[in-house]
Amino acid sequence: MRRALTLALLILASVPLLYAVSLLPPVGSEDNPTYTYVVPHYLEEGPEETGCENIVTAVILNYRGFDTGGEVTVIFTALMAVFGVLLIPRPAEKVRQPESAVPVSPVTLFIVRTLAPFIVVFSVYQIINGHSTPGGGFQGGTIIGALLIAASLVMGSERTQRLLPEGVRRWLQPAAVLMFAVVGVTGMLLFGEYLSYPIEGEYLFLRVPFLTLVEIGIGVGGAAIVASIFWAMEGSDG
Amino acid sequence: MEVVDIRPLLAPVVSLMCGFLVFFSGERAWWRRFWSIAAAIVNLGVVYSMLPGVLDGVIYKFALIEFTPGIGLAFRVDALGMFFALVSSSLWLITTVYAIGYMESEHERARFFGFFALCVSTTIGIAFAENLLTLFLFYEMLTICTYPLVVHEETPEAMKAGRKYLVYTLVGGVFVLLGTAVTFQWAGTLTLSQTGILDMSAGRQGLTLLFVAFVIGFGVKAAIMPLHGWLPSAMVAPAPVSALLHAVAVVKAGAFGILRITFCVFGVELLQDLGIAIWLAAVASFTIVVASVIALTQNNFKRRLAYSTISQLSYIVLGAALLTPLAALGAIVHIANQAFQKITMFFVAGAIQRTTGRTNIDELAGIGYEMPYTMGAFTVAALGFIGIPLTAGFITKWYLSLGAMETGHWIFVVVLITSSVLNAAYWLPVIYMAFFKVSPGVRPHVKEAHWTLLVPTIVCAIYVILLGSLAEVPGMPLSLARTAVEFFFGS
Amino acid sequence: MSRAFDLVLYGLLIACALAVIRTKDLLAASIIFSTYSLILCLVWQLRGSPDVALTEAAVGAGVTTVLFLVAVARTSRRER
Amino acid sequence: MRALWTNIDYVASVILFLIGLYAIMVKGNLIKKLMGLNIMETAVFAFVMSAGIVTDGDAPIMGAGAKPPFANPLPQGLILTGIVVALSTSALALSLIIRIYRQYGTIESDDLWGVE
Amino acid sequence: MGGGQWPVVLIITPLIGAALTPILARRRPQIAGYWALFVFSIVTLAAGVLMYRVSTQGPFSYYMGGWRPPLGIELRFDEFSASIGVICLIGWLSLMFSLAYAKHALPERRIPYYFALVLLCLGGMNGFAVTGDIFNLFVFLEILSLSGYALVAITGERIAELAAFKYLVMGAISSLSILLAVGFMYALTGTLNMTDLAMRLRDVEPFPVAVAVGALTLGFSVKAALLPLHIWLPDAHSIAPSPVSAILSGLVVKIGVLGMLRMYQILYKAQIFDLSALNTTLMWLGAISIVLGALFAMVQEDIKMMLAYSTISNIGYIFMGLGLASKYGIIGASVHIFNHALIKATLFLGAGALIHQTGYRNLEDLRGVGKAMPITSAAIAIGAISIVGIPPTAGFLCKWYIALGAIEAGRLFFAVTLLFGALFIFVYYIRMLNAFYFMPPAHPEILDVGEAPVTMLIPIVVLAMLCLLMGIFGRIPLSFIEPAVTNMLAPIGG
Repeated sequence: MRRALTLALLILASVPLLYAVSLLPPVGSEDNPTYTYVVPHYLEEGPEETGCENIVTAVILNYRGFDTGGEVTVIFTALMAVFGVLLIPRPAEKVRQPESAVPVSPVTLFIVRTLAPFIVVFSVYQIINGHSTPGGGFQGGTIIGALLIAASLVMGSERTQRLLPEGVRRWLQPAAVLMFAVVGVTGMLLFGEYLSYPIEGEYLFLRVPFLTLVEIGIGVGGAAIVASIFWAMEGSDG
Repeated sequence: MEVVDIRPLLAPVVSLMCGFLVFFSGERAWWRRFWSIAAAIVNLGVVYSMLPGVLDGVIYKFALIEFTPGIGLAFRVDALGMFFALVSSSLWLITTVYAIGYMESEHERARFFGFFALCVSTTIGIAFAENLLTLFLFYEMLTICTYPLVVHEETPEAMKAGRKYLVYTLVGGVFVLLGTAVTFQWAGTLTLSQTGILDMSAGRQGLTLLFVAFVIGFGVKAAIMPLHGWLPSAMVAPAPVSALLHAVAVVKAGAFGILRITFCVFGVELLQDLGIAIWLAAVASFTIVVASVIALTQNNFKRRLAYSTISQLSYIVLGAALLTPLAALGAIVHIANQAFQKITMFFVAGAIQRTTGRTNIDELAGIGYEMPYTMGAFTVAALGFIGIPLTAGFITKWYLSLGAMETGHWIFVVVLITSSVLNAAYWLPVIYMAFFKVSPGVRPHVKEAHWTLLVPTIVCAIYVILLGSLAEVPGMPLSLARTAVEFFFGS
Repeated sequence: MSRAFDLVLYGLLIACALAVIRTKDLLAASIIFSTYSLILCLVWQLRGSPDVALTEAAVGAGVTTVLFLVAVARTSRRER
Repeated sequence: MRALWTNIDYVASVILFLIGLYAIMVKGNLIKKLMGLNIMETAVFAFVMSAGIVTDGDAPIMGAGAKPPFANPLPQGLILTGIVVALSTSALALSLIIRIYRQYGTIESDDLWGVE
Repeated sequence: MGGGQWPVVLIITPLIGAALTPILARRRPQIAGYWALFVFSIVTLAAGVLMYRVSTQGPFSYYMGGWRPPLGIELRFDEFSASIGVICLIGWLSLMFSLAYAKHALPERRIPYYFALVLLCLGGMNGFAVTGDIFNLFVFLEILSLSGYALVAITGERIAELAAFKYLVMGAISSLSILLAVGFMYALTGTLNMTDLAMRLRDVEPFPVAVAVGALTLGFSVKAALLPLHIWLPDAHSIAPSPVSAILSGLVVKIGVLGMLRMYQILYKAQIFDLSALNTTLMWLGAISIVLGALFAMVQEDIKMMLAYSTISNIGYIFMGLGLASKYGIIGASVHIFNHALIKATLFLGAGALIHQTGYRNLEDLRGVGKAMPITSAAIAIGAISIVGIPPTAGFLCKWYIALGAIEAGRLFFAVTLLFGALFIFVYYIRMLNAFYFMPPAHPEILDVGEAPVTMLIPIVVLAMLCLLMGIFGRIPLSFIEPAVTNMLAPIGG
């Protein structure tokens, strides 16, 4: 009954949606307003104005850097939320997990151990080179975070957390938000507005380092947050 | 002549402040009494200080704040407002003295006296309101401030009465607000300083509906039948509350509202064109007669008083609805006359209850010997209600009858006479019972009420006679009422 | 990229989505969801969006799936 | 109809959107609801991305040898943010689910309404 | 543009403050509260400066990163952005209230996260209120929603998590439908800036825009808990910690309304199609919300549950005002956004103090508390009178304007519904006041509980005062709102 009703409702809703969709500008055409209005400026002036060859990075870090600042705040909020919801008073029943939740085969262990350095190098490359190649801070950070998660699965969370003691983690978690603030405020003091980067003039050399700093912040923060969320949910941190 | 003066604002605000001070005095009896009396005296002083000016035709006004252009909190003292304020604040002082004696052994006295002061302040606000919004504002505040007084006993019966009271009066408030909003939309102003702000351009039907909405809104407090249901139940309140609020402040606020609507918002001419006032007059007549008949059947002293109040209030409404100068004069002057008469009676009822514990009329046999002064005052008030010359009630009846004759509708004169007869029918037995019927074998001995209860009662009774015998002396309420009527009828 | 291939991918996506809904075993559903993300990742890559594709792979197929798995492990595996 | 065909990318995302919504509304298992939510999210992302599709567009990276047409970078930037938002929502929701399970021992909404 | 950097202070400070909270409070969680209060004081100062600027110099913009729209993100400070004032005010007072509350009601380990989340939520709202970019709007919406979901669950009491999950699912659907609408608008125009959007929406297909408007309305009315979409609200708002309830009920639901106002701003300017169908729908939903919300509230025993349903009722007022689409209607709705926030915060904080001191939540159990906690109870009484719209309190003006708007639009029926709806509301508030003041206590020991701690009392008293003052000095918010509404309606000759 409920299914049928829902289905009917959704089909009813689909009619205007599909009709509306059919009236949108045709997908893929280069004459679409999406492609003719703001984007040409990004594509033509982007590398010049922002120092990023990767225009996506130019958009997310420079033109619409504020959005990305919001984005890292969102994930930081998620971390706070997860902590707030999950963490229970310390002395209470602390469920001591076995060293690793699942018995792990030596093969997996070997693979993770061997691949880890390569993965780290790859992520760091992504983070640092985000302005000119695909990928960037968040992607790299997430991959490192995923690596930490994998390590926790293989070696157990306790041992992995020793790589990143709680005192350090606390500083790394808000790294992205803080780095944005630092770079943003520096930009504000030097070049006028929050999150502005030099377009010309004597400080031009600062532009790429600044972008890289932000990328590093996002990467570090992202990795720490992703891993911390995992640990909190897994129950080893609480 | 209009003068900007702070006093119209001062009158309600100062007493309001004193009201709050009463709250803070808590159980410290001396301070509580001091602030209660001080509030009443200050209020009376401020109001009286404007009387000479108003009699000379001066109009005091004060605009406090504006919400949007044309709508704001503003005060204005004209003759009608002055009249109402004068009655309320004089009686407030008297009632406060009475209440101090009456409430001696009650609980929550700070709350009682605090809200008592707030109620009268808001009543003064109603009297001095410059526009409909200000009027509505104080009208609603009055509703809220009265509620704690009605439920003062905190018994289930009191709570029920309180609920009934709120439902009736708040629904009435909604109608007033609705009417106010519509009036603003049509007239573009809400001022009460003219003789009619609406005109025919809004359409006959719409205006009729608007008038009905206002009459319902104010009629609830004025206890026009069938909107009177709350008043008898509200009699569970302590006697001073019933006296001041349900004989003077609250119910008169409703009647005052109807006067304002009739004369200041619609105006005599418009209402004559519309021809709806006559229906209001009909309803009022119905109320006068039927409420009196019901009063006959009531055995509880205060409930009989309540139905008598309902009946008497409709005199005012009737006077307004007849739309002639003399009837209007009767209506306005009845605000004072009915107030003094009815408050005397309530004081008596309260004094008897406090002193002897009796609340029903059939228990009153021989009470005239036990409490001769009290019952003497009662007799004066009762004669006033019947309309015997030289009492205040006569003045009212006289002008109302003249006004009714002016309209040519003799039926209203008949109503007034019927009412007098009915009044006699339900008050005279009480007097008979008190003075001429002594329970066999019991030798009553004099046991008068405490002086704080007795003095206010007698003062009021004396006033009833003064109002009736010296009505034409300048400075008495009648002259003020004349000024008001002259303004409304433009002569 | 050809239109036909597009259609195939969309078909796969919808199929995966339906499979996620219909599978009663939550562990399996999580894995199918991961597949769904990977297909999506392919779609982004084909549209010249390597950045989004990378993110989708790392976040959608990677982290989100792991979190789902943790949650399934901490609660119950079967849906009623 | 023809327009629908041209805009088949939008159509696909609308269908995915509705599938996700269906899962949220019908499924009783909280994790399933969340999966439905995730499908909805990706559907909206696909929708926004479709607005930026350029036929045969290359990645908008202006290295040596890059030649137009380039793909539209703006929706990509938006969706990057969107994906992170989706991850955050999922993380919080899963934490809540874990807590709910710890307290009531079930994550079937039919059983949970009785708990309230 | 030489405008100083206050906008940055406004938006960034709470986020940085939140980021630092867990670090600073690592050793001593109680510090978190004072830190958050300090941080938010700075934000409030910034909001004050910005509002002053708006009122003296008129609307202005701040361009993030120096990129002019449509390239970059614009922060737009106009009259509707003045809602940052009320956000900061209530946020600050709620934070202050939280100091004592959190110590008592929360597990100690969660306290830093609690304050971080409150800061994030408030910061998100500030961002939402001032941003001029529809995608940025979505981002801030997510910040504030996520922290809101978590704050509902943070006590871990009874059904807190369930309520939070329900809230999360509904909230996420609404966010997605808003994002979908953003997608539609972007596909049609290629811009994300609101001002720009209004220009460019003029000559596009109207039907997709209509669908987008539908999706936006749906999304925002879920956030605002308009009636058929309200199911998440009562549980969430009653189970949350009281200061959070104040924020959620006073501010977060208003974010939905603010979103609607922004949408209307764009639509009136774009004049793309006739809005009367939408308006009529909103009007009716508003009317139904008022009446049903009040009826539901009447049968509640839990004081916070009652307040939660009353929020639904009051949201009905606002939507009705919006739907009337007459000048006074919209003014009334906008003023009610402000005033209801004040009133509901008073009530929720007051209720929180009562619960904190007595440990009871039900009206029956709270009898006689008026004598034990006179100040708190008096504040609640003022709030109650105010929300019913008895003059001269803040609630009256809104009622008056919306009623006037209804009559202006020639819809007397709605004026009647509105005013009688207020009566319904009064019926349940009078139950509350009766219990507090006029009934013998059910638990005699309640007479011995003392007044709430001073950090709780100050916010309550300040808010109660404001409820009164805003009624008497109703001109102040109006001076902001009236020009804005006049501007907004100018294109349709309102």
